[in-house]
Amino acid sequence: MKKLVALVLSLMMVLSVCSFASAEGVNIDVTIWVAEEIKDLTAAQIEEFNATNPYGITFNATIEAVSEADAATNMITDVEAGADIFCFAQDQFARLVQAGAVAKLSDESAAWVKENNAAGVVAAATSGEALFAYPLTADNGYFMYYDKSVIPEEDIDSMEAIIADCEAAGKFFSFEMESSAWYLASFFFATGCVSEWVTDDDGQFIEVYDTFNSPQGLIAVKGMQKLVQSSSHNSSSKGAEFASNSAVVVTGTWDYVTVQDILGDNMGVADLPSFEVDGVSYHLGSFNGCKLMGVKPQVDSVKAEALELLAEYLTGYDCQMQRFDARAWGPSNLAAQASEAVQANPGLAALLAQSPYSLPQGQIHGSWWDIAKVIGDDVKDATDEAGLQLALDNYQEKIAALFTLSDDVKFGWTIIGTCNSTDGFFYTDYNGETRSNWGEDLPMEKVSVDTWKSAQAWDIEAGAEFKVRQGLSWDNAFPGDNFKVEEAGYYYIVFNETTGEVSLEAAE
Amino acid sequence: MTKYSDLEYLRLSKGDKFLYRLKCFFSGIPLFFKNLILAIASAFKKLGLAVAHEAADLVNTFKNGSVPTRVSYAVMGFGSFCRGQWLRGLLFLLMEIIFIGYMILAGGYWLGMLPSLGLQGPEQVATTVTSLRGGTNTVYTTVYHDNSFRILLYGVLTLFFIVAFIYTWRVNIRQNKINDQIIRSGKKIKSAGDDMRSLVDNSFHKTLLALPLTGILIFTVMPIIFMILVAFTNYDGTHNGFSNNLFHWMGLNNFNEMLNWSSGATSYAATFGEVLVWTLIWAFFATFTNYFLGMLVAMAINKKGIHFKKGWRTILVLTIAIPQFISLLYVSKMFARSGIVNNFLMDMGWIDQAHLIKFWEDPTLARITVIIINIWIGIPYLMLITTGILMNIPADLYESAKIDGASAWQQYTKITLPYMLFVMGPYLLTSFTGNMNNFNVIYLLTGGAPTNNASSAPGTVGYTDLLITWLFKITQGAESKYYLASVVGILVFVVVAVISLVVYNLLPSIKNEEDFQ
Amino acid sequence: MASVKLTGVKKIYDNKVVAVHDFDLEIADKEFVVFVGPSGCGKSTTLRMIAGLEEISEGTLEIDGEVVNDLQPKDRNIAMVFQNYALYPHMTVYDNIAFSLRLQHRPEDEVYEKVTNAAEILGITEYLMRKPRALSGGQRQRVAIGRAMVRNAKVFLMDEPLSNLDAKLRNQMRAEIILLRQKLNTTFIYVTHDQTEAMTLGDRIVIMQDGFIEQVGTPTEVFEMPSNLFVAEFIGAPKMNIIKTRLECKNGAYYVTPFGVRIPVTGEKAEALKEKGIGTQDILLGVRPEHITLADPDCESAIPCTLEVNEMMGSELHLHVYTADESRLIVRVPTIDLSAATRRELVYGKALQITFDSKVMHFFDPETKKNLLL
Amino acid sequence: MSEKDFAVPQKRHMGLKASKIISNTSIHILLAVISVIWLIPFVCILLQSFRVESTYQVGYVIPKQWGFDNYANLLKTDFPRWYLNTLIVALCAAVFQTFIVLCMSYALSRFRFKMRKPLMRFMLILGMFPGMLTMIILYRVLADLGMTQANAVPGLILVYIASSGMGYYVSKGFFDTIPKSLDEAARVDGATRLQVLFKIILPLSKPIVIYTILTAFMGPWGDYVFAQYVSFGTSAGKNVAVGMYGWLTNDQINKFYTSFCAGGVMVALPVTVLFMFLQKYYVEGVTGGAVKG
Repeated sequence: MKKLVALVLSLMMVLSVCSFASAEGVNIDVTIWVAEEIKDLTAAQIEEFNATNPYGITFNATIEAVSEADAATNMITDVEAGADIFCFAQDQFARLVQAGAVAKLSDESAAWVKENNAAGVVAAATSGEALFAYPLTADNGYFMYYDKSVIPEEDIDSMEAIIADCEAAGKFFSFEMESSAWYLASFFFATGCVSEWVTDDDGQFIEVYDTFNSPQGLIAVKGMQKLVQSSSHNSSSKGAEFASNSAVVVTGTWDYVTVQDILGDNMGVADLPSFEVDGVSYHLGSFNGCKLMGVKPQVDSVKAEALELLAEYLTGYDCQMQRFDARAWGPSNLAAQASEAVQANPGLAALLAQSPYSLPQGQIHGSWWDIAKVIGDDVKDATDEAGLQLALDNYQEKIAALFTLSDDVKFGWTIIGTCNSTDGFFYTDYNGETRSNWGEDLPMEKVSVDTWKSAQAWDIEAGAEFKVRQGLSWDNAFPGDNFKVEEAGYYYIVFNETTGEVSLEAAE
Repeated sequence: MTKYSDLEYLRLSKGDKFLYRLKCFFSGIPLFFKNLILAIASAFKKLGLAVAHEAADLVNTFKNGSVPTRVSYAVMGFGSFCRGQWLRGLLFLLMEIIFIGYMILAGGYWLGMLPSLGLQGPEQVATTVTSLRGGTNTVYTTVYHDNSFRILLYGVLTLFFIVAFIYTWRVNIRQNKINDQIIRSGKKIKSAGDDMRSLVDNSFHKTLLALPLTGILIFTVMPIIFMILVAFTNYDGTHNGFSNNLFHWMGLNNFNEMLNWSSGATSYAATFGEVLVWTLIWAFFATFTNYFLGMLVAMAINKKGIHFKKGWRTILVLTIAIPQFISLLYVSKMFARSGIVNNFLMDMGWIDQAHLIKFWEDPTLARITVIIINIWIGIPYLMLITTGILMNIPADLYESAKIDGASAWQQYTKITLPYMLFVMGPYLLTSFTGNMNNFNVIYLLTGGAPTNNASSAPGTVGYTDLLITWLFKITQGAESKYYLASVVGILVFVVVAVISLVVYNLLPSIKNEEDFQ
Repeated sequence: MASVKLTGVKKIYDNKVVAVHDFDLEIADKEFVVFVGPSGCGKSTTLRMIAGLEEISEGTLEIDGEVVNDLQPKDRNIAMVFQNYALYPHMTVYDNIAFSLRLQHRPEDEVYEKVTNAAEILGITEYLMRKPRALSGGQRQRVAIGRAMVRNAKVFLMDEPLSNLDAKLRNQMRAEIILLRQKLNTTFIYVTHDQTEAMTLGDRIVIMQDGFIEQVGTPTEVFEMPSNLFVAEFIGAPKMNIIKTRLECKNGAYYVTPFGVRIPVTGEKAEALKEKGIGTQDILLGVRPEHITLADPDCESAIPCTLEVNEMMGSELHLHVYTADESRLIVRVPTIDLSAATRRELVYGKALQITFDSKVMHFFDPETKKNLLL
Repeated sequence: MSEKDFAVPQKRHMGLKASKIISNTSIHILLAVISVIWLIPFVCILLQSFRVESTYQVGYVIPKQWGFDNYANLLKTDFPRWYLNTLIVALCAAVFQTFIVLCMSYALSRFRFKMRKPLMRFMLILGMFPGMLTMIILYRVLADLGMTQANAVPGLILVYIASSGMGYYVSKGFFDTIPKSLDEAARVDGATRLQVLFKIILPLSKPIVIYTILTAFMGPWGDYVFAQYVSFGTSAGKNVAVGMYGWLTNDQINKFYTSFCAGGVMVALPVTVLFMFLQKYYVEGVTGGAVKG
């Protein structure tokens, strides 16, 4: 009851504001979460916006320092308490969309984003068909910092050479292999493996194309093994490692200042080296990620649009350049990327050098990071090729599990089987694709408390055999020995959960 | 098994005695559970009887009650007013008014929604507006409807309130009954003043307990009930009940998901088993290493002829003063791969950078390290507590032992230890269960690391993860499966409860109070 | 100054244990009543019920005719001295004594008056500024009493006040309590397990066992006419000798036959028996040790026995003897009655003759254990 | 047999003095070692908090350049605000929690009412539930009361004190050691239960009161998990633990590691001082109540 009242009120408010919003200027309270280091800058930028914007909008902004890492988690914990505008690393994107914590961009905004940003980063802000965020940076990738006094110029292209140098000098080669899928993927990308995920408009992951467990993948882990089993390997990605006995650290632009501070003139920056397996050399790949800015879903369309305008401004050319000047954040804005200043920055230059070998991060299932990161450990412990293969198998098994875990699948019933019809298959599936014998399961729908019915009817030939099973596993499968179809016909398949009885229902 | 009389028992050899005791213990267990079940049964029986009795009493009170009493069934506090107990009357009436008001305004809604946990989730509306940029623009806004989380929360609260109301109603009836009796017996009825006075005197405990208990009820009992309920829903990151999908009742599915063995080693049950085992091992070592070493230190400090006792004690006690989040976080950094400890060892030349000690990377080593660091944390407390008790051991016990020719070690094993174990039995039990749920140490030290790659359970279980840290990580993980966390929580409770129950009934200090007194 | 009346007072604990059965007693104003009995007989419980520290399960308690069952201790206007003194460790003696007065918000100088004057009476003036822990047992006891005195309460309750003191102090304090009682002259209820205290202090003694009142009476009454075996044995030390024997009644003449020796019952005892119309029957014959005398062998009512132990108590000897049938008796002989020579002979194994005459006899029914003459 | 009986005391007698000296010295050494081990981390923190040359984690302990820069830096951050928050929360918690705990334990130690035993058993059982999960719901309650994020401070206070009644064991154990006859004497002397509590029991319970205050103060002072749960998304509502924990995350640690040490010192200081002075009572409290509870 209380709720309904509230609902009505909010709707009325929406309408009212719509009506005379455009008439004269709008005042809008807004909370914004940005990283500590750009807090003040952002404040200034908003002042700027208030002063200059042509729409007569004035924002009373409360700006809080919230690291990109926390922002997403916080938004998800409590959307109501969350900020109207917030920044986050792209790996959080899907979670946010799922949680309904980021607003879908209006058509105008979507167009603007597509127009001003590179395809890779746009993809990062896209789920299904729709855009949900504004690219903020495009420098979320890694490259190699090294100590010139330890690693000679000529060695920096070969991982093996670098490892040798480190071992000789009793120094570390810091490359986070044991606790980070983000870094560890580098080896797989080197050999052309990919893990591409597809999300729908709700941010739900619907399928994955993953080739880590493949001959190429095996090569990748062989290369990885060279590194992780070396005494000089140190699984870390902290620039500060140079202070504690590292000669090489693979990390990103954010550590530039720290490293420079420690190494001074000895600092060297370069794209990642290549490793060699069976005489073939593979250049280490990398993720090419970005940070995004999101807008919280709004109840009031005017505020919604106003916030979009602000977000566009904050991720526009000027603001991105300001951030670059102040904090050396690599811009995602095409025009900004083109400017000499950006081109000249050594960190970004290295990133640029690495870019041919890097893949846009796109959408990746939240659990993937946890699943993939363990490969490093497994590879380290592996003594032979079988061990390496096992690591990859485990990996694939868990990836597969991700999709069977959802409750509807786990507790839902499906049909699986075949028959001796002419073409060997008794149906063409909903995508019109043909399925192999006892291959793919066919969906059923719950029609009553305990009764399930096949999603469609099929022409089933006499002698067709099938089972109805639960959770895509054979633990619960009926009937005990396959169901045999006596006479051909156009049937629905009906199953009773409680009795476990399977029957055919003629359809016309 | 054959029961021995005391005298027969005494004739047994050491080994037989032990065996006999063991037998007694195990043969005792089924009996214990039998009694437990019986106790529960009788408790239910009692409950039933009580309810019946209450009901009967209500009827009788109405039958032979005076007019005000009868009215009070409908209008609470009426009777009290009639008898000039305006204070009680007012309170009763107020309660009734508030209750009815609340139920009409809000309570009804929450209660009604409880079975479904909400009917309509949020929906995205595309509105084409005259854009601020000029022209038109399709803007997407969200309209929020029900909120499963709030429904569950306020639903439970409403239930609480109803119970509270029924109770007050009952009290109000009983009051009237008593008053009727008093009037019949021609005594004078307590006035508001008397009530007030008694609240600081003979029923002072009510005053004392009122505040704390309300707090506990709302901030401990209610959340726990909520937590238990969540275990029967599908509340998780993708069903957060408000901004994306509502969540709904799932019956026992979650327990099935957690406990079924269908997928063997990769099933959650397997993970749960592993974590449970480690939790128990941890709790055991954490408790007893601290206990014995703490006692040792205490004895060392208190030994005759040891100088600046106070100094030693102060140093140790001070470590209690430093907040754990500082000391633990720092210590965990000290033991890191490139941390101070390893560096020190390298400078000493005891290890080279090829063989750094992987305190946090190697499962077994990590587990040992946390236990050792926990000793470092725990000893000061135990030192304090045991000091106190050691002082209480009557000196003449030792003197007589000395005269009987007991060595220092014998004195320790034959007098000190039994005494300590006896007195501190309950304490040990509580600290054992406490350690099972020792979140801080693990979370701040390792955060559960190193990761257990074999497990496919949510929350990336680590080798040093306790059940408690694991369930926390489940809520924080990518899918944040709150419902699974609650299931784990409930299981933790069951484990702790069973352990305490069994141990508690075996503790000598509970069984035979008099020894050593 | 008040009377106390208990009618059908009962104490039943939650675990259904009955500590005190229907307790009826009327205590007159200014009377000094002693509850005495073995530990666990319910005497303290009764006292605590009067004080209001224990709830009264059943029955009514009246002080000055007013029912006080539901009154808090503080509203009953009583004073109490506890067995372990219960002095407030954090207060000086002065504050301890002044505590109750200050709770009544009396003016400070009045408080001063009363406290100093009480201290005067108890002779603890020089300790007023000390903390309890700095006092000896006796001094603490005095403070405890002082604390009770200043309240000039209607009833003055004492719960085994002397039991924590050593024998010497105890006697001294006992005397002081008697004096105190004269000074205060108010109603006293005094609980003890020591029958000597009971006899010396009480106007009346209430002897209790297992929550029942066994006998109520003046010291003399209970001593001379114990209503039953329990009282008889409880009062008097060393305790009364009980001899299982038979009362014979031959044509109007009574006699008893302890250990086959024939002792005639004459005088008032015989009268009393006659009145009660008691004939020949088995009885328990009670004789107090001090009433047994050593007899010459030729005396016909002499009971032969052998000396086992000879306790020299100074003014008297306690002779533990056993008769032919192995039953043991205690004989109390004033030292002066015996010549040094005889005393020297009184060693283990010495054969003796003892006797007693009828006026010191107590007759109890073997079944009911009741005194036959009541 | 009989030989042995003699032999034992004989041997003892011989080396008594020598063995005593040896054992004592060895114990002294042992204690010295222990104290060193116990102090090392804190010494390290202290030293590093004075390191000037760099702000990130390094492999050595003794600074190359000494200075108070890190402490100065604290003032540039929100640290003072967090510190204030923590102080307020801890103080309030200390006051109210002590009050509640004392009420609870006094009632349970001195009154024998019908529900006493069931109540205690019930709370024992409650204690067996892992509190972790209840955070989620407590957060929601506070959020609806508007006591999260920027206003986390009152919220935290509320939560800390609300359930503090559960921790009555120690102080009850202590109260139980105060003879009941004192209460009774006082009540006969005309004191109400209230007066008994304030005039008799509390004055006698100094150690436990101080113990309770200390523990009640330290709980919130070092609390991380719940604090971070209610104060996210704002710097104004954080307490030191949450704020400083943020400094150890990968993107911050390089800039703030030494500040963390400095902050750590600042946080540890007041409690340490308190302990210096109140140690005696704390010990009495622990030993007095802890075990009997």
